[in-house]
Amino acid sequence: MASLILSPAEQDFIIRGVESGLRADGRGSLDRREVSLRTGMISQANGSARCRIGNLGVGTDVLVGVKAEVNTWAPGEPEDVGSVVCNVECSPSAAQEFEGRGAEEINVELTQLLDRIFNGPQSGIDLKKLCIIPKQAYWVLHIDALVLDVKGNIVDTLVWATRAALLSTSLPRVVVETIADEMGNMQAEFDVVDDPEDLTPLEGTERLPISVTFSQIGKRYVVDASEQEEAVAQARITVAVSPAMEICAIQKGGILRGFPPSLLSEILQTAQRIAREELTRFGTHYSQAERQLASQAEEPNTGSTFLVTF
Amino acid sequence: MAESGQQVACAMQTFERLHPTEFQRRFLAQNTRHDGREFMQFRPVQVVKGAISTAQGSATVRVGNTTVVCGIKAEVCEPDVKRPTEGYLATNVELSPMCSAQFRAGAPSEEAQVASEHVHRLAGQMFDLTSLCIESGRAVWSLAADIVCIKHDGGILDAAVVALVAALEDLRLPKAELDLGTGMVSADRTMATHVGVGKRLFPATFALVDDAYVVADADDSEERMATASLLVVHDDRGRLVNVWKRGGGMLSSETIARCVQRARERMTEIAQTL
Amino acid sequence: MASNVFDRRRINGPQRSVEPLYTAKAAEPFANGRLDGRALDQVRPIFIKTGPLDAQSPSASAPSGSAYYEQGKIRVSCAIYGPRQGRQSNARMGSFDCDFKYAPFSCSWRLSHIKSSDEKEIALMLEHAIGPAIRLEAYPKASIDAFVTVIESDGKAATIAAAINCISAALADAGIELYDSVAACSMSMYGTQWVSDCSQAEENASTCSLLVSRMPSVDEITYLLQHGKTTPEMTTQAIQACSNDCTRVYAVICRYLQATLE
Amino acid sequence: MGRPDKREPGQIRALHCALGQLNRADGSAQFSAGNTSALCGVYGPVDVKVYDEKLDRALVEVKFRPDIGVSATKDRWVESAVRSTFEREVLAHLHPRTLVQINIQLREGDGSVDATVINATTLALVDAGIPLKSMIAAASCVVLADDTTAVDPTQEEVDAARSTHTFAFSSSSSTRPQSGPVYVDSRGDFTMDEYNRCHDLCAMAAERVLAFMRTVVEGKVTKEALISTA
Amino acid sequence: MTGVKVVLPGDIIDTQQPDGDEQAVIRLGPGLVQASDEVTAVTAGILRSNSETSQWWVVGNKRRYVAAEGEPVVGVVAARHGEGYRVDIGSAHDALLPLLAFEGATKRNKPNLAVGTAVYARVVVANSVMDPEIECFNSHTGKSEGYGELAEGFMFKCSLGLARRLIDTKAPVLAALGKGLPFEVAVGVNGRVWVNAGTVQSTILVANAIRNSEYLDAKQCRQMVKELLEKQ
Repeated sequence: MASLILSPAEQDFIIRGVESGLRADGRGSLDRREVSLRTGMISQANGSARCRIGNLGVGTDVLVGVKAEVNTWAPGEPEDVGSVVCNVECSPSAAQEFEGRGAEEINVELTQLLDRIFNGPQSGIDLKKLCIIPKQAYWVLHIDALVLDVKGNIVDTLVWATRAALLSTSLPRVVVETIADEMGNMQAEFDVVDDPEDLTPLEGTERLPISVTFSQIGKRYVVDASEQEEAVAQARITVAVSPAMEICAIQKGGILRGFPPSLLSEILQTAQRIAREELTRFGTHYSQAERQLASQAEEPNTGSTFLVTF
Repeated sequence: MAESGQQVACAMQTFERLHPTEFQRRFLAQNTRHDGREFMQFRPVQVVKGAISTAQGSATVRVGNTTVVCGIKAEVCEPDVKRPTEGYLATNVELSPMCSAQFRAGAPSEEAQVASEHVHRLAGQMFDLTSLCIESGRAVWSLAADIVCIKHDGGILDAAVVALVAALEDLRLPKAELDLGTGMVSADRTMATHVGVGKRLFPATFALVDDAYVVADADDSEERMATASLLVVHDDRGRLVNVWKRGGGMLSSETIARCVQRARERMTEIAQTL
Repeated sequence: MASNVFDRRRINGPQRSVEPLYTAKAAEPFANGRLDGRALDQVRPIFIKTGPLDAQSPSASAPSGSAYYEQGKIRVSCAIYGPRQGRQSNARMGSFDCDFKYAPFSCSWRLSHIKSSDEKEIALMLEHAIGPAIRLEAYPKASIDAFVTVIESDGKAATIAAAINCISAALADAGIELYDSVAACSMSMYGTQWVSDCSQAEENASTCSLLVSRMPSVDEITYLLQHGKTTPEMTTQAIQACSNDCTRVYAVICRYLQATLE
Repeated sequence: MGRPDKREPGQIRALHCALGQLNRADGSAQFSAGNTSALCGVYGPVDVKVYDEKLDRALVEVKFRPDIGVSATKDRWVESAVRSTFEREVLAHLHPRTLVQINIQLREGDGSVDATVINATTLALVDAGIPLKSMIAAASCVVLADDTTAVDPTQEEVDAARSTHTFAFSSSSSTRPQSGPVYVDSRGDFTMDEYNRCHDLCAMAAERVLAFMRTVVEGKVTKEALISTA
Repeated sequence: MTGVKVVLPGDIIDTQQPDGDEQAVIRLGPGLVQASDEVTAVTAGILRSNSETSQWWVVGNKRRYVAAEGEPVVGVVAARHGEGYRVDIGSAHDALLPLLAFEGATKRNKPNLAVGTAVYARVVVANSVMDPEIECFNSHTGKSEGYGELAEGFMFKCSLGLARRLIDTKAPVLAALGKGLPFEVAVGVNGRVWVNAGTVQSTILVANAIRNSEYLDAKQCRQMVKELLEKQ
């Protein structure tokens, strides 16, 4: 996804810089750019968030909406679980080459990556809890992400936004009652309580993983590569880590080079360390913001969105 | 000596690359073919049945270098109201860029579509769709027979038809019952039975190369310079099922009759391998 | 395959068709050992053949290299075209593109003819896994295309690994300049135990799968994919074990390639 | 047993043809045999996409639209049949780097569609003044359950038939008897002598079609001639 | 009328003159080709021959123009290039009209034709392998000889057969119209006719008259024109 072309001189400058632990924007090799998160942006969605990673208000920008729908069970489908459906779209506003079918490949890649991290037990979301009545009805979580701007490191931005969106997701309450029909065999029925106040937050969100993406530049690697750095990166590796410090997914990208195993094990450890810090930062900021929101909640039409920056 | 032999071989290859048509003509003028066959000689056929475990029926067929794999997937569906006892058999020929550079990735080329259509028409004449009935008007088997070309070196229709016949003979459908209550079909893999083809088909293709020479079972390089092609299909009773002549090149009625005769002999060759 | 999309370029079956409910239960994997009686770290027997699709006589339509690869039930066929005229005419490096297709009958479920996003992503994976091995700078302005068709699959991760091995054999057959041939292998976790090269049934029962492809003689991991959750220790352990398997697969491929040269 | 429409076994249905009905096309013909009717419009020689430009000859392209339903593989099949029949009949080398496009719309299909389509195409090409080696006329016939044969069958007869046969002949073949049919499609369940019987029947029928074509074209040409030489 | 022989594609032509000698070299015109040792027609039309020059050709009607050298055509400027204009003359490929192929055109003052302008030109290069080339003057005399831009007026299409008949100076319809009202006309054998009769009404009248004359003989033409003029 290296959109911009750099002159050999620029490339050389960046590579040497990284190898001697310096980066063009003054960061250390393991520092992130400024991250800003906003949740509850889409009133129609059950949960939504917008994440921007980048300094001075310019950076990679992703908007994620989570919409829950009730599906009726069809034969052939698993009996007692709900499902998660991911979809990522790169808007042409992000980069010129995304126009027309240009974004197809990267859409597929990101969609599959998101699915790999958030669809299944590794995400911490308990799919069994999304089942309403076995063999009858279940919840489907549609996670739709829109990439609005690309300035390097789409993957982390995407994962962070999705994580926040899921944290802010709450489902309407469902009442299930079983009644016996004339034949005397029990029939389960349900109805969805249509009350914007009466919502239950999604379960298992405290186990949601976070991702750290490394880019190999020269002999070293950096976290949260900028657009220029990605243009010279030989390979990319994304590691998703859960709060319990489990590895939830690893994916390597980049057609140019591979990783020496030594570097790899180092990366895995670094990934955990960074993830631990960031998870705590993420957590604290998020809960603070939530408290603010709660306090604001009394006054009408403050628009339920809030901003976290760190 | 071997050295010079290699040089000759190399020179020949260059000549063939530069003037493929002329290259072929040299052979044909000598009453032989570039692969050493006689004009009316077919390539050997190999059939391997039931190689693929993920398909209910399958067969791999090689005609010379041309290789196709036919796999049949069985699902259940409701029959057409007009034909309550008939199942479905959809035959598709896949010509991917893997088998030859003349095909592009993506939607099927015209050649692939025509091949699919022709095989489908032949299948309709040999296979009895009522043998796919589970419960009249309620449930029937729907067979998807996909013929994937692994290597394309001419005579694709012949290979495809033989592969389809072999795969259908290999096809084993599980014992299926319709639960009238739920309308669901349950099937028991352990009690699978052969459906059997109505009648076997034995195809044979002939080509008029360079408007002058009638050759049997042309390969890719010969098909490229063919001006007419003739497909003759017999059934196992030795009766004709299909005679299909295309291309502007002229084949006299006598020639066609001769080809039909030769096709009958080919029939036994294929029958042995099946 | 609940509803079949009508495709006017193909012969269509009924609008809607479903698999019947199979009453007979599939055997429980790992109930006592592995279904096929393999050792836990044992890779299925491998069969390679290079050049099955190559032309006997020089013709433009034949691929420049090809390979047929079997690993247990898995059968993969691959053709390499190129180096040939690339798309962008002023590229400093050659481009390498993969096209990956499951034959409609190659999986235990029926696949539609239209390419799924799954297949598209696998194509990307293959490019990322093989790309590092090709000396693309040796082929400016050119493009190298690999077309892979899965004739039969048995375990998704294992099939991808097989595809990778098949391509690198085909590349060697095509005489493309490589740093080293890539060998790939997959593992799945069952309980707390890593199991090499899992079949579909085994994969379904597992909670986490890992795919590693590497260039042993350069000692570089060209591709790495973990799907599912484990502890970091388990991951590192698995990567190690998988790398070893890769080396074994690599040995098989190399032995074959050497044999073809003699 | 007689035929539903009281025809003799060797009798073809009433032929009708109108030339140059489409005034946008370079040449067009509507050809009908009984209810079966096809409209064919020809453009050519026109400019061709660089992608499929042939340096030594014109590209012949065929588009077929069925009377009902969306176009599907069966229509591709007809297209390739028509193209393979005319590709070498058109003197394509006279107009290199161009395109001859043949568009066929089936008006109504009531048996022996392929033959009607081929006949319509011949006349449209002649009307467009595309250089042709010769005229091509097609006819089809069926072998019924009781071994009787019927030329130019209706759909009813086709459905009841044990085998159907379609032959196309070139007008020059009358002068060169040794040359056989240009196009053959025989399908069903039949023997070689049944095939030969149908071949001869269709050959005769095609002769009649050819004669009809000649009168049609002569009519058009002389009409113009009379004026120009008045 | 007698002597009119209609030929169809594939018909074999007997080129033997009743009194002609064997050695006479036969020259074949449009619509005829030599296949092996016999001459066959490839297009439908009327077989014509000239026994003195022993030329043979077929006269048929067409809608699509195929450029032939020396023929006058009416074209429409489709695009402008550095070295000349691309002109649509209704044949498979656009014709090239060099900037200097105009009367009195020099490097300095070239004619400036907008896209969409109608021009009357003569085909100078026409063969199957090259795109046709046309010019708006006689390259030998350097005089325009009536060729050039067609300002004002009205252009319409007709069959090639009609166009060829109109070229004939004693074309009945033009003659009849000439008696009735003044107008200028440029006939291209590519089936395009340009007319200008000052006022719009009369221009349209002329155009219609020519269009109607497609299937009318001389007498009918005069009648038709007379009626039109009366109506006006």
